[in-house]
Amino acid sequence: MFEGYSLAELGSIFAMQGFAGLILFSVFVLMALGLAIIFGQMGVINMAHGEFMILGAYVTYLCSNFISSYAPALFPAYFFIAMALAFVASGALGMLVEWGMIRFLYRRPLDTLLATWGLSLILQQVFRSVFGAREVGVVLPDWLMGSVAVTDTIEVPINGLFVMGLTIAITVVIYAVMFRSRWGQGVRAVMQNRVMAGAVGINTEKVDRYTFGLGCGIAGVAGSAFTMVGSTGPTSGQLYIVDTFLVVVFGGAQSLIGTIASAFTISQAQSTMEFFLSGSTAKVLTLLTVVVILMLRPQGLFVLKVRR
Amino acid sequence: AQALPTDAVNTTKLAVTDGTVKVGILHSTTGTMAISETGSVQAEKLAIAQINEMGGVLGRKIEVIQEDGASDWPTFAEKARKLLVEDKVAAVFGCWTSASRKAVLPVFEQYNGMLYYPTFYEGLEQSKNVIYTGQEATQQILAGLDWVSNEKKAKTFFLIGSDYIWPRTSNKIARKHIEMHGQKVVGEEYFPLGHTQFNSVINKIKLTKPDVIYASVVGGSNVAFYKQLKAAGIDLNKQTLMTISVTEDEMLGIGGENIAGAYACMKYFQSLKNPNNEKFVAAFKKMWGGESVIGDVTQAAYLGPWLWKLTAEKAKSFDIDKIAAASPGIEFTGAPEGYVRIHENHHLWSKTRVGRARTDGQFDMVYETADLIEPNPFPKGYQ
Amino acid sequence: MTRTPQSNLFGRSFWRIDGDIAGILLLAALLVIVLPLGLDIFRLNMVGKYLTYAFVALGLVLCWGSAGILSLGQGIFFGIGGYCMAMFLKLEASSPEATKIQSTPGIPDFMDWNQLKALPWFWEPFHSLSFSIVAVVAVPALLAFIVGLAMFKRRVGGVYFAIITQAFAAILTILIVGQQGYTGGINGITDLRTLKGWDIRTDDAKLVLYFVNAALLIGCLLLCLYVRRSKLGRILVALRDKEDRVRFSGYDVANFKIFVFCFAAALSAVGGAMFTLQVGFMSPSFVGIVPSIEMVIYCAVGGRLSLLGAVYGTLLVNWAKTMLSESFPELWLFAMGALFIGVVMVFPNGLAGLYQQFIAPHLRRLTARRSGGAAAGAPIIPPHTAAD
Amino acid sequence: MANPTDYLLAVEGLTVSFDGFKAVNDLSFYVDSNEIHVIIGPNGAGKTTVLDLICGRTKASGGSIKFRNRELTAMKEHQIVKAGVGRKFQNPSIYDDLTVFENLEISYPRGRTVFGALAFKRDAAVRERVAEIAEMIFLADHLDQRAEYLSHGQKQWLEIGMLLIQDPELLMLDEPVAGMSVNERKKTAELLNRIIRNRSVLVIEHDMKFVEDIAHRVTVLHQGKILSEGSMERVKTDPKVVEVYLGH
Amino acid sequence: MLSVNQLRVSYGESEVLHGLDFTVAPNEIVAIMGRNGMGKTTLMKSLMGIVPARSGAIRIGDSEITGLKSYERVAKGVAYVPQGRMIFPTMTVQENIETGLSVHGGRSVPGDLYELFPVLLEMKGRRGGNLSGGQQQQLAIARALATKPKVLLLDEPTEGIQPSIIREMARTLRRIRDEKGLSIIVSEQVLSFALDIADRVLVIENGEIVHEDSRGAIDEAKVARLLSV
Ligand SMILES: Nc1ncnc2c1ncn2[C@@H]1O[C@H](COP(=O)(O)OP(=O)(O)OP(=O)(O)O)[C@@H](O)[C@H]1O
Ligand SMILES: Nc1ncnc2c1ncn2[C@@H]1O[C@H](COP(=O)(O)OP(=O)(O)OP(=O)(O)O)[C@@H](O)[C@H]1O
Ligand SMILES: [Mg+2]
Ligand SMILES: [Mg+2]
Repeated sequence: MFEGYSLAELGSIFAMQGFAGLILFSVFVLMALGLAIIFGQMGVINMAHGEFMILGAYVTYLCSNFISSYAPALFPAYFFIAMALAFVASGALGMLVEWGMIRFLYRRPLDTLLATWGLSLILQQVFRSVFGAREVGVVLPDWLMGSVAVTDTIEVPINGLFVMGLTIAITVVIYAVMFRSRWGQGVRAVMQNRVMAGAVGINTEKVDRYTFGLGCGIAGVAGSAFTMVGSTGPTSGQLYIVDTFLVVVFGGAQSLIGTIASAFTISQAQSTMEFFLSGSTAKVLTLLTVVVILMLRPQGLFVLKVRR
Repeated sequence: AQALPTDAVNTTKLAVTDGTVKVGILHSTTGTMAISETGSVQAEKLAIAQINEMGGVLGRKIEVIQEDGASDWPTFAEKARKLLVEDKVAAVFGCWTSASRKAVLPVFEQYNGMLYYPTFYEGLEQSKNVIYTGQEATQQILAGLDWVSNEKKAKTFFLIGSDYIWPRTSNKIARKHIEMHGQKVVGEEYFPLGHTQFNSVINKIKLTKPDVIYASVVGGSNVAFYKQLKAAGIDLNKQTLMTISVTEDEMLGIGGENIAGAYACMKYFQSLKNPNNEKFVAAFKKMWGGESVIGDVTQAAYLGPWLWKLTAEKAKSFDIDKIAAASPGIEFTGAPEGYVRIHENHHLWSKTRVGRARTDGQFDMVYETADLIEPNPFPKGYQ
Repeated sequence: MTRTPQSNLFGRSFWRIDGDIAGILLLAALLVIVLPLGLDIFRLNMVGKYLTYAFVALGLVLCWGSAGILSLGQGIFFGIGGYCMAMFLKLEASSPEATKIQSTPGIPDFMDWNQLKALPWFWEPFHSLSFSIVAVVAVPALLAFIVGLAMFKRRVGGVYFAIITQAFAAILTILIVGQQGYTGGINGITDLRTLKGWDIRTDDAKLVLYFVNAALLIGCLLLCLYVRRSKLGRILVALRDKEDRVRFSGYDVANFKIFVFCFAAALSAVGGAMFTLQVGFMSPSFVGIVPSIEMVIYCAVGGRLSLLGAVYGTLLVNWAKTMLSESFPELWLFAMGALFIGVVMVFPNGLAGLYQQFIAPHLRRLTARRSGGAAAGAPIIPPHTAAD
Repeated sequence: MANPTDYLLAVEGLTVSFDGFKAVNDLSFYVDSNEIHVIIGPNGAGKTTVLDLICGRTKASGGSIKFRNRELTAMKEHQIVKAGVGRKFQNPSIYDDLTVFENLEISYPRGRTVFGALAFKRDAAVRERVAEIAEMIFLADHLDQRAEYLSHGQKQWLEIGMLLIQDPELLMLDEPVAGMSVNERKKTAELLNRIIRNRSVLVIEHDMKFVEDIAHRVTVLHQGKILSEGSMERVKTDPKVVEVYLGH
Repeated sequence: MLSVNQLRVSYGESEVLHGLDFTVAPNEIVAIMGRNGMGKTTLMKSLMGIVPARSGAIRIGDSEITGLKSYERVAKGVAYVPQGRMIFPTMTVQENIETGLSVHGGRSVPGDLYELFPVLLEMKGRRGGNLSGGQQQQLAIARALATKPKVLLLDEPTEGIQPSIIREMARTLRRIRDEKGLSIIVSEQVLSFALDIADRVLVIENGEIVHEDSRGAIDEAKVARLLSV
């Protein structure tokens, strides 16, 4: 398929292709981070994760409409406001859900799967009733559209860059919170032995609630960011769920580095294969590879072995 | 016209009384397909309301029984059976995806019902019990392709679609037609439904530099596809893109600014300038609100009840067999898209049009075929 | 969760008419007498369709309830079973005469549209009914065996297993949809007409199929009951709670898991085949993630530990789904969601749990008065804690 | 090194290291038939690890474990059990949901394959054996009780019973009397002394009183190596042992 | 320091503690003795707020803690070393101890803890779950002390610990008590240890206190009898 192209052209194409891989990577990481906390750290199988993202997306949509009609001056900057609001909205809903539902299920992880699945159905219907069945378009400030020309042949989409930046930022934050702070220690303690965690003076309810909230909030931000690349409809959330879980599981649920590594592997595999094979085939092959590797390394890429 | 006696117009125990006749509407109001099917439901209800205002069909008011297919094919089959067996409806207006149609088709043939199916589709089908008010693939595709080749002097095409039967079949026809005219297909790509990452294929497009991107991507993927095209710096005002899957409905989600400049090829656009259409659009907005938009399928759905009315009145009966027999040749002059006629193969003769997407979510019609195009569901040489 | 110390499931000869058997007889009566008398053929056919899902739910009771292996990919096996049957019927429906308008007569229409010039090799054997019937059970079981072997020998369990099976469901769907030349794509394999010349679309045929289906279900139910009451059943429970202990009692734990997984797969496949026969087509929309999870829900609603519960649960959920979507389309998603949450949070043992709590005690008192306190009446297995 | 021995269990040059740390270090010791062999040693000496290695739970990084001259290091857990080695865990591991009877029955060494288990019938032989064992472990009149409701000590005994019913030639117990009351300890001691007819027992324990009651031979482990070996009397007075383990 | 009156605890229907009454003076070490299943652990758990009290009152100094959640009790100065360790397996030894600091927001592990249990310093970076039984027991005690308790609850702390350390422990616990001035409740089955450590011995039998002796005048024979019937 490359006949009749100058090396330069090919070079630039592959540069852009590599970049496409990086964007996909950021998207995966962004999707997975929230779940890495909720599933990886708390052990809750949150099937409604996609819906929390879409909530964020809808918030962004509302925000864009509101600002473009009432405060057009702010429009260029609205995306940041939107993301903040998305975080708050999804986070708040998350805490509510934790309080009303999840906290009764910590001892039964598999049941959280069913319950949250139910939740996702309800949320979908809510979205449909509130925002209508049709997908909504989110208008982006111009500075986010288009692309910067690195060389005259290599062009890099700006929103891609934006997603990447965002991903890095959030990853750093999470790393700090979950792995470099007492808080994160508390979370792990609670997850490993709730009763005992209480007995060493950790406020387990608080830890649970805020951690779950944080996870959902991040999902919201992710959703908000995805309005730049993806669609926003009542059922869009379901598209993400399998990929997201695979990324987290593949990485080895407990480890953040694992999640990032797996996101990287999967995204690179997929974007490369997509380039040489057709889209569907690429998807199937990627999934298969992941599954096969998971069979060879049941606990994922990064495991902490503890004597049974 | 004073109403004919019931036993004359209904010899097959359909749900017809002296004053009323029952029909079914069978679409998804829940599930993933609800997004697309709501428009059709609205159009069909509008048509029925208007018909009732004019005194109904054969002097009988139409009563609607609506069922939800819930985007689930067996549910469609189940509900179709319910409508025919339990409710004994005289006609059903419904289905959207090919899958749902395929699922109900045996039911309609078994219980001898009448389905008016609004969506443009891949063809390769023809049934006594179905009237296809949308275009079959060749009708929609060929004229459009000819137009780009003449207008844009296009030599190379990149075909990209969602991975299921309609895009694949359509592209197959397109490819044949393109190659017949000595032009070249430089790429053909399919993505799973709901796929949202198109950067790789966009790079391929950049690499192959096609004169035309020929797109049949559907649903949520659409939004992602056009947004990423734009973000990748492909300006649709410079790069010709022709889509057969984006109607005004999809435009809502994609956002006009992301797709402005692209060409869409189908038989109807909301912006059509003709008295029928202006009346229709006005009525539709009056009934369903000013924001609502009308896409190709929505218009086709609107035709269903009217065609059925005209057929019944020609046949002077609601009996399915009579309707089926009387359908060919039925003309509807009041169609928003303009004059249409039912072909022996139960598809519609219709014009094909090319429109150019505007930022406000509407299309400017840039081309329409001189005369009606014959529906040809089993196109020889294209299979 | 109530832990009931008395366990009426173990330690008694299989055929004695006890609670479980009585319950099964009751169900049998309901399915083959009450419903056929009470419902018109249209509704009955719908019930028939629901019952095909009950096969899956049964499998899940053993796999998930007993052994604690949650599979989110049962749709795969349901689908494969269905497709095997559909392939046979499709071939019969596309005889050269019936398909003479095609450019290649004698092959299924969708293949013709996809420019296939000959029947793919793996379709050939499906000309034979007996092969197809064997395939219905064998193919899914084999697949399950391979997957199980790979996963359980390497001690993949719990959540990981669930997620991986889910991924498989996703993969298979994409494959089927993508390879439409061989599979009929998203439309599935439709327009199935006759079975060995016998028109399966007529009302009488549907009636017959309904009874066949019911009979099969009862059969499978008894089979499952036997498995549960065998030592194997006990071992499954044991390894759910203390896998290591079982291993150190000299069992190769993986084999037991593989067995129950395959068994569940085979059951689901039978359901799938019956589905194809009764509904008249098969499509990828039964293979995917969503249907697979819904099937888990049927089982959960019935009570993940109760075989009979699974059947009733399946009936209840599907019936509710139909009714709601007929009367208030907007509401049924809410209702479904609420149902899932409710079941998990309020009655983790589902219908069976409710029965145990509220009805069984009275029954026991009644029967006690008559038959000197033989603990009868409880057509369900005592709930172990759902905490695992 | 790997020459056939007449020992029941011959551990030679056994080594395992966890990321650099040698928990068991070139360890060799032997267990005779019909003896109660006790391993003692400071916390972290490697006792539990040794049992883990013998029963295949942890893989050795070096050395050999011969049971009746069969190499165990290469076998899977369940194979080792079938070979005749039974292992009891540090805190009681039984099936809470099942009754005492069923707990014992599951451990009954018949129908251990999938289809064997399907075909398994609860015949007289099984009943007798279960009854016999239950008698031995002081649970004869708790047969229909759910294991969950047994007291800590009874749970420990039940687990021992679940091993006995498999009639292993080597029985390994890790701190069997931990958390038992004084007279439960006495009874356990009896129990062990009773069961060693035609089998050997390998015990880890920190309760010196108990060890004196049962031990035929004592091995003292320290930092994965043997510190001292012999009769309880000898070991007890060994200054090294007093130093690192018993204390003054 | 700690006072318990009319404490009743039950699991579902079956009542396990039938109205216990006792007090622990500041700087006092009380040993609760009793055979298996007599309710020692249950008592500890209910003092810690892990199992709810059906009725009765528990006080620390003069503040009522009966209704409080576990972590609130810890803040009030109760610390717990459970039967069977319950350390956090995948966290390192150090992290395990640090979890105890969160109540009073201490930054780093006080060195004297490592002095008490040198082995823990050695194994600072090792995962708790990988420790040996006895090491875990020591870790659990260290973790409890890290919360700077006023009252320390030890449930059979000698389980699985080597004799020398047991002796050691008796001494160190008394030392800690003297330095930090805390009260200790320790449940035991082994008389010798109890005698080494306790100022007072309570014998609990079927959820009631059946015998009490203060250090001076412990009737060993009687206690021994009570412990082995
Ligand atoms: N998986 C592992 N990773 C790292 N270190 C380990 C692992 N398993 C055991 N150890 C270390 O090996 C040493 C021996 O542990 P082991 O449990 O055998 O001691 P033990 O003799 O049983 O002590 P105790 O009498 O307290 O039970 C301990 O220092 C422990 O920390
Ligand atoms: N979770 C529970 N549910 C029901 N009963 C329980 C539970 N835990 C303990 N019991 C019962 O409560 C009584 C007291 O138990 P507890 O553990 O307090 O005794 P103990 O004195 O700690 O015994 P040990 O010395 O073995 O630790 C026992 O009869 C036990 O069976
Ligand atoms: Mg040990
Ligand atoms: Mg205790």
